[in-house]
Amino acid sequence: MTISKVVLETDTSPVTSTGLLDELPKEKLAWMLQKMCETRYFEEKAEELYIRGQVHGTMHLSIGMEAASTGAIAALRPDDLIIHHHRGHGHTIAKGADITLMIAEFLGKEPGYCRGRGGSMHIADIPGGNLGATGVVGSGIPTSVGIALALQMRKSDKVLLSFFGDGATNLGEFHESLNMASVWKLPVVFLCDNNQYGMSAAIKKVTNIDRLSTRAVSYGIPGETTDGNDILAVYQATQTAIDRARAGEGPSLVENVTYRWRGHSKSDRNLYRTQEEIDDWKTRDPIVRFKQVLVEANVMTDEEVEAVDQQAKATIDQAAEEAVSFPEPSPENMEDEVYAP
Amino acid sequence: MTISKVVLETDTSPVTSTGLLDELPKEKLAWMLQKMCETRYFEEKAEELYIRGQVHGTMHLSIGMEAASTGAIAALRPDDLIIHHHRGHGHTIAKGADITLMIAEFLGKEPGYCRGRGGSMHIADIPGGNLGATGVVGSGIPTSVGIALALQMRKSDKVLLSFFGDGATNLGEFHESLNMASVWKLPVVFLCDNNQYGMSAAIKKVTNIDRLSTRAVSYGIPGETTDGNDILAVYQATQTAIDRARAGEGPSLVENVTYRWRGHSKSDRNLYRTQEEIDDWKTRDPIVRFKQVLVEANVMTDEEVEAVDQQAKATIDQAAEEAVSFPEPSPENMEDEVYAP
Amino acid sequence: MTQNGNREITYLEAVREGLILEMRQDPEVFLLGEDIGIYGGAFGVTRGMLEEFGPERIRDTPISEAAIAGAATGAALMGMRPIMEIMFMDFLTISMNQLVNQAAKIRFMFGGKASIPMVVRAPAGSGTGAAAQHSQSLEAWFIHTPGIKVVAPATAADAKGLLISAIRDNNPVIFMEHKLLYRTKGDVAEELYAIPLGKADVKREGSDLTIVAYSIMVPRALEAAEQLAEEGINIEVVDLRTLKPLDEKTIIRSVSKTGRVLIAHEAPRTGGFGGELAAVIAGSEAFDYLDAPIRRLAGRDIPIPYNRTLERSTVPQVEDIVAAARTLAQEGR
Amino acid sequence: MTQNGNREITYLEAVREGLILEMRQDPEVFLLGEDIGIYGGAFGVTRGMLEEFGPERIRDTPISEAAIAGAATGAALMGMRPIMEIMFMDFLTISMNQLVNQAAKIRFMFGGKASIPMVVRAPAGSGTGAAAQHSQSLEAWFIHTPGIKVVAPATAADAKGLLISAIRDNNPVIFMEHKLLYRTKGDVAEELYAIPLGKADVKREGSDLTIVAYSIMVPRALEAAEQLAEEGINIEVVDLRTLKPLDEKTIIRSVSKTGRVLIAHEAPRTGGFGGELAAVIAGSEAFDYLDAPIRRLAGRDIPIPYNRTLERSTVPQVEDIVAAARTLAQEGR
Ligand SMILES: Cc1ncc(C[n+]2csc(CCOP(=O)(O)OP(=O)(O)O)c2C)c(N)n1
Ligand SMILES: Cc1ncc(C[n+]2csc(CCOP(=O)(O)OP(=O)(O)O)c2C)c(N)n1
Ligand SMILES: [Mg+2]
Ligand SMILES: [Mg+2]
Repeated sequence: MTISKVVLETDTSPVTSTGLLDELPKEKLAWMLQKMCETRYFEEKAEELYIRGQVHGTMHLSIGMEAASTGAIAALRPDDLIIHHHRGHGHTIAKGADITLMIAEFLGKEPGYCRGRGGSMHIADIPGGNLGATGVVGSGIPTSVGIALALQMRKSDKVLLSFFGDGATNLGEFHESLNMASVWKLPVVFLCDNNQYGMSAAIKKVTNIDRLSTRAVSYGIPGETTDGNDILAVYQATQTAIDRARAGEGPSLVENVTYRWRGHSKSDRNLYRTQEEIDDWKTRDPIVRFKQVLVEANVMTDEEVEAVDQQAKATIDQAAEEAVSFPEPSPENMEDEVYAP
Repeated sequence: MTISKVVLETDTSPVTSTGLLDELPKEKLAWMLQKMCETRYFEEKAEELYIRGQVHGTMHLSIGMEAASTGAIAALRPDDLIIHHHRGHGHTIAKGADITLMIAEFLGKEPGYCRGRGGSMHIADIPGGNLGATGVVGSGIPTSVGIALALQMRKSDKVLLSFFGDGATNLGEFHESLNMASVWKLPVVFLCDNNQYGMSAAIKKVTNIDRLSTRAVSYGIPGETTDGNDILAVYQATQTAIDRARAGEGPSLVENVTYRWRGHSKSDRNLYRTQEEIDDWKTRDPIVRFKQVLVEANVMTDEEVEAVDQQAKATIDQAAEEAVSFPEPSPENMEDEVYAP
Repeated sequence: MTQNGNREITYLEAVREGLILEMRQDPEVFLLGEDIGIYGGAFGVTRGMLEEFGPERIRDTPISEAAIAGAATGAALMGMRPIMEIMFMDFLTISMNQLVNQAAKIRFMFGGKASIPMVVRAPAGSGTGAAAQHSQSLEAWFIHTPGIKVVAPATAADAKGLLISAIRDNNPVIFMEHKLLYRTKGDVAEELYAIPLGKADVKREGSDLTIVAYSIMVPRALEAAEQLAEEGINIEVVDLRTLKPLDEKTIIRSVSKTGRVLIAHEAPRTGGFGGELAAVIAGSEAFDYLDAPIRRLAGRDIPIPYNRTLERSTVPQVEDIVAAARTLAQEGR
Repeated sequence: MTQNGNREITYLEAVREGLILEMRQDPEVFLLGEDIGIYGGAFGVTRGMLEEFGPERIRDTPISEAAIAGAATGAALMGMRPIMEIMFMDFLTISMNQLVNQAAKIRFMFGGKASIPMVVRAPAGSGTGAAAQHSQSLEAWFIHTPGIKVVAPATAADAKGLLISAIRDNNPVIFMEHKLLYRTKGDVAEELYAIPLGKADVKREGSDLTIVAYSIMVPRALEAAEQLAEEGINIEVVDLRTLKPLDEKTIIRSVSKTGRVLIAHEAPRTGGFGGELAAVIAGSEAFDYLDAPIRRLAGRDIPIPYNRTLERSTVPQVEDIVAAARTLAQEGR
C-alpha cells in the first residue's frame, strides 16, 4: 500500500531587501515614495470629501497598505498591465492614473475615468494599462486569466499583476483561476494584499493555515509571503515573480502582509479588533519606514523626502479642487452605452 | 521573507494493509467482496440494458473503480452518511441500496428510488443514509458542508463521506467547501475517486501537481493518496480520516487513484488514451486482486470467493428482471411535487 | 406605542425581530453569512444577535458564496432551517449553481423524498450609490426557477410576518429586502405572528386604476396615489408581497374593478417580472374588463450607474409613477 | 447539392462550419471549453477542429466554469474574440458572476471605454433523458441582463449565419443551441455569410394566427402548422432567432395581420420569455388588432424529469401546439 502525505516546509531565513537600494536609481526610489504619499493623501482627501457629504456611495480606504500596492507596481514595466479590486486607489495611482480624473470619478463627474458610472469601486484606465477595479470580491481573478491568456496568445512580453485581498482567497474563483493560469503557464502574478481582515473576518478565523501563499502548492506554482509594509520586500518578491512570468514560466502567488488602519468601509465600527492592534500597526507606517530607510541609506536627505511628501499633498489638493468643479453627467440616452456598436 | 514549500512524503514501505485481514471479521471481508462484485455486475447489466435500447438517458460506469467506492464505505458505520456524484452506482450499492429499486430508477420506473424523476445520475436513498448523487460536477461538495454542519450542530457522532472525481477538484466549489469544512472542523471526509480523467481531460494536463491530496495543505487538513485499486488501502486511509472526523478533529482529503475501464459515457470514443493503457489497468482489476488476497491469506477459499461472486451476479440478474416489469410513472400533476407542503 | 398597541419600528428592526422570535422558539433555525456576528451584518440587521444566540447559530462564514448556499442546502436537507444572508443580492450570482441545481431541484429530482427548508435573505436594489455590482434586483431569475419561492416585503409589518412564514416554509425561499426600506418605519405588533406566503395585500383601495407593485415600489406607489388623489384620480395599490407563488386572484379582482393596471418594479424592464404579470393579467378574465392597455413601469435596461442623478433616473421614482399613472388613467382602449 | 446550390447539412455541422470559417479568417477568434479538443465536445460540435487549428485555439480547459467565463471575458477585454463552450447550459449557473457582473457590465461601468466581444455557446433544452440538471433553457435570465445579447437559432442555415454575426458582435452573446436540433438537417450555403442579429424570420406565412417561437419550438410550430393547414387553419410562424435585441417590428406586423398570437417556448412558463413577449405585444399597436387574448404555451413549472414520458410531457410537443393553436384560432375576444 502506498499512502502519500503532504508536508509543508517553511523557509524563514532573514533575507533582506535593502540591497535594492543600491540597485535602483534614486529617481525610481523617489517615485516610489511619491506614489505612496499620493496614495495616502488621496485616501485622506477621499475620507474628507465623504465626511463633508460630497460623495454619494461607498469607498474603501487603503491607508497603511501603501507599500503593497506601490511596491508591486513599481516592479512593472510601464506597458505592463494591472487588474484590481474595491480597495484599489493605491494601485490606480501607482499605475500612473491622472489623479484629477480619479477624484472626478469618485465624485461621479462626467470627466471622471468612468464618466461617473463606476465610482470609487470601479476605476479603470484602460489606455494606462489599468484594466479596472471590480467590486465583487475575487471577481477580477478569473478575468485576469483571460487578460494573461490574450497576452500569451499574442506573444506579447507584457505581464499582468492581478490584485486581491486575503478574503478573496476563499472564493472558488480564486481556485479555478490560479489552477488554470498555472496549467497554461500564463504571464500573470497573483498579488494578495493581505491586510489580515475581510471586513470583520480575521483571515486566521476563516482559514486554517498560517500563510496564504501556501495555497500556491495546490497549483504547483511558487508562493511567497513578504512583510507587506516593507516596500522593498514587496518590490523584490514581485520582481522575481514578474521575471518568471515574463520568461514564460507561468504565474506565482505573492502575499504581502499588511494592515488597514481605517474601517472596512463607512459602516465599520471596528468591533472585531482592538484599538491596541490598530495603534500597534500605525507604528509600522510603511511610508514613515520607507522615508527612514531612504534617509538612513543616504539615498535622500530629510529635506528631499519631505519635499516629495509635500509635493504629493499639493498634487492631491489641486486635483480635488479641479475635480469638484467638473460637470455632472446627464442621465439621457444611457441605453445607448450598454452595448458596443 | 518567508517562502513556503510543500514536500511530499511518500510512504512506499511495503507495509501492506493486509494487516487488516486479521483485524476485520471474515463476514466483513466477504461483504466487501460481495459489494464490489454487485457493483461490477450492476454496471455490466446497466450497459447491457443501455445497448438493448431499454434506457433513455445517460449513464456513467465505474467498472474498474470498485475498490474505491466499496473500500471507503466499508469503513463507515451503518448509520453514517454519504453524498456522491454522477458515477455513483458503486457508492449506492455499498451503502446498502435495494438494487431492484436502483435498476428501476435507471429504467425510469415509478417504484424507482426517485420515482423515475432522477435516473442514473441522481439516485438517492435518504432513509438509507445515501443523500444522493448530483450530476453537476462538484456540486455535492458544498451540500456536504451543510450536511456535516447539521451533524455537528445536532451533536450527532455520525460522519459523512463526500465523494467526487478528480476533475471536480478544479471547481471553485471544491475549494470553498474544503476551506469552510476545515474552519468549522466538520465531521466529513472528502473522497476523491481519482480515475485520472475527467472525460477526456487527463488530470495531469488540467492540474500542475502530482497528487491531488496535496490540495489538503491549502486548508490545513490531512491529505492522503492511496492505491485506489487496493480495497484494504482505501479502507485504511478512509478509516483514519473517519476516526479523525468522528473525534471532532475535522475533515480530511483522501485521494484514491484508480481507473475507469469504460468510456466516460456513451459518447466517448476513447481517443484521449491508448488501448495499451486501458489494457494495462485491466490487469490490475481490483476485484481479481482482492479475491487473490483473500485466498492467499486463507481468509476464504476459492470456492467461497466464487460463491460470493456468483451470488452477486444472481442478485443483479434477479433485480433487473423484477425492475423491468415495474410500472411507468404518470405525467399527471407533477406540479404538485415541486414544493414541499 | 401606537393606537393599536403596536410600536413603530424600522423595517430593519422588524426583520431582526422576526429572526430573533423564530430562533427563540425553534432551535433548528440558525443564520449563516458574512460578517453577521460581531459586525452585525453589512446593514446591521443581525446586530446584537450574536450575544443572544452565540457563534454557532449566528455563524460567520468565509467569503464563499457558493459554499454558503451549499451549507444552507445541506443543513436544510438534514431538516434544519438555515437562513443564509447574502451581503448583496448581486452575489447570488456566485450561489446560483447551489440554489438552482441543488436547492431548487433536490426535492423533485429525488422523487419528492426530501425537502429543503431554507431562507436566503438578500438585500437588493439601488439608491445607495453602490453602482452596477451592488444594486441589482434579481427576482426574475428565481421566479423562473421551479422549486424556489420569492418574497419581497414592502413594510416593516409585512417583513416580520412574511419572514416568519418563509422560515417555516419547507422550501427554499428568496427573501428580498430592499436596502432603502431598511430605515423606513411602520407599525409592528410585538408578538410573533406569521403572514402567509402567496397572499397579496391591497395597501390602498381605489377605483380608477390599479398599481401592482412590490418592495420599494409600494411606498412610492402609495405616495404617487396620494398626489394623484388631489387630482381626483383614485388609485388602488396592490402589494404583491410574495412574487412566487403569485396571488393571481387579488390582482385579477383589483384589475377587474378598476379596468386599468400599471405594473411597477425596479428591475430592468426587459425580461422583468412585469412581463409575467402582464401576461397573467392579459390571459385572465380581467382582460375583459380592461379599459386601457396594460402598462409596465420598470427600471431602465442598463446596469445601475454610480452617480446619484444617473442612479435615480434608472429606476422608477414617485414622480415617474405619478406621470405614468396619470397618463394611463386618461388612456382609452 | 440542393436546387439553390447549397448542401443539406445538420445544424451541428452548420455550427461547426460557422466556427471554422470565421476562425480561418480572423486569427483573434478562438474556442475554449471542456473536452472540445480531441474529444470533439460532448455533442461532437468541434470534432476535427483541433487538427486544423491546434490546441492554442481549440483550447481544452479544466472543469472550471467560472474561470472559463472569466478567461473569455478577460481575453475579450483585450480585444480577442473568444468563444466559450459550456457543456450544458445548466452549468452557466457556475459562470453567472463572471457573465453578469463582469462581462455584461464592464463596458457600461467603465464609462463605455471597453467592450467584451465574446460568445457563449450553450447547448440547451431537454429531450435526451439527462434530467433536471442537464436539460434547462435559461435564456430568460440573460434576456433580463443588460449588456448581454441572446441568440437561439432553429435551423442549420440560421445557426451558421447567426453564429458568424455573434462572433463579430462586440458584446457578450449567449448562443443557445438546442440539443435536439443538432441532428436536424437543412439547406446551408457553403460560403461564409452573416445573418444580422436582431432580425426575426417569418418561417411560414399565414393569415389566421401567429405563432411566435424560437429554437426547438420553430420546427414543432411548423409541423403543427402543416397539420392545421389540413383543417383549414392558416398559421404564420415567426422565428425570433435573436431574443435580445428583439425584433419587435416583425412580431407586431405579423400579429397585426393575423389578429391572434400564440407564444411558444420550452422553458417553464412562469417568468419565461413568453411573459415579456406578451407584454410587448399587449403594449404595442398590435394590441388593437387582437381578436383573441394573447396565449402562451410553455414548459411546465417543474424541473425536467428523467423518464421519457414525463420528460416529453414537460415541454410543448407538436400535438400541444396543434391543440393550443386550434383552440386559439376559434377563440373570440
Ligand atoms: C463576493 C463578495 N462577497 C462579499 C462582498 C462584500 N465585501 C466587500 S469587501 C469584503 C471584504 C473583502 O476582504 P478582502 O478580500 O480581504 O479585501 P479587503 O477589503 O480587506 O481589502 C466583503 C466581504 C463582496 N463585495 N463580494
Ligand atoms: C460543472 C460541470 N461541468 C461539466 C460537466 C460535464 N461532465 C460530466 S462528468 C465530467 C467529468 C468529471 O470528471 P471527474 O470529476 O474526474 O469524474 P469522473 O467522470 O471521472 O468520475 C464532465 C466534464 C458537468 N456535469 N458539470
Ligand atoms: Mg483583507
Ligand atoms: Mg475522473
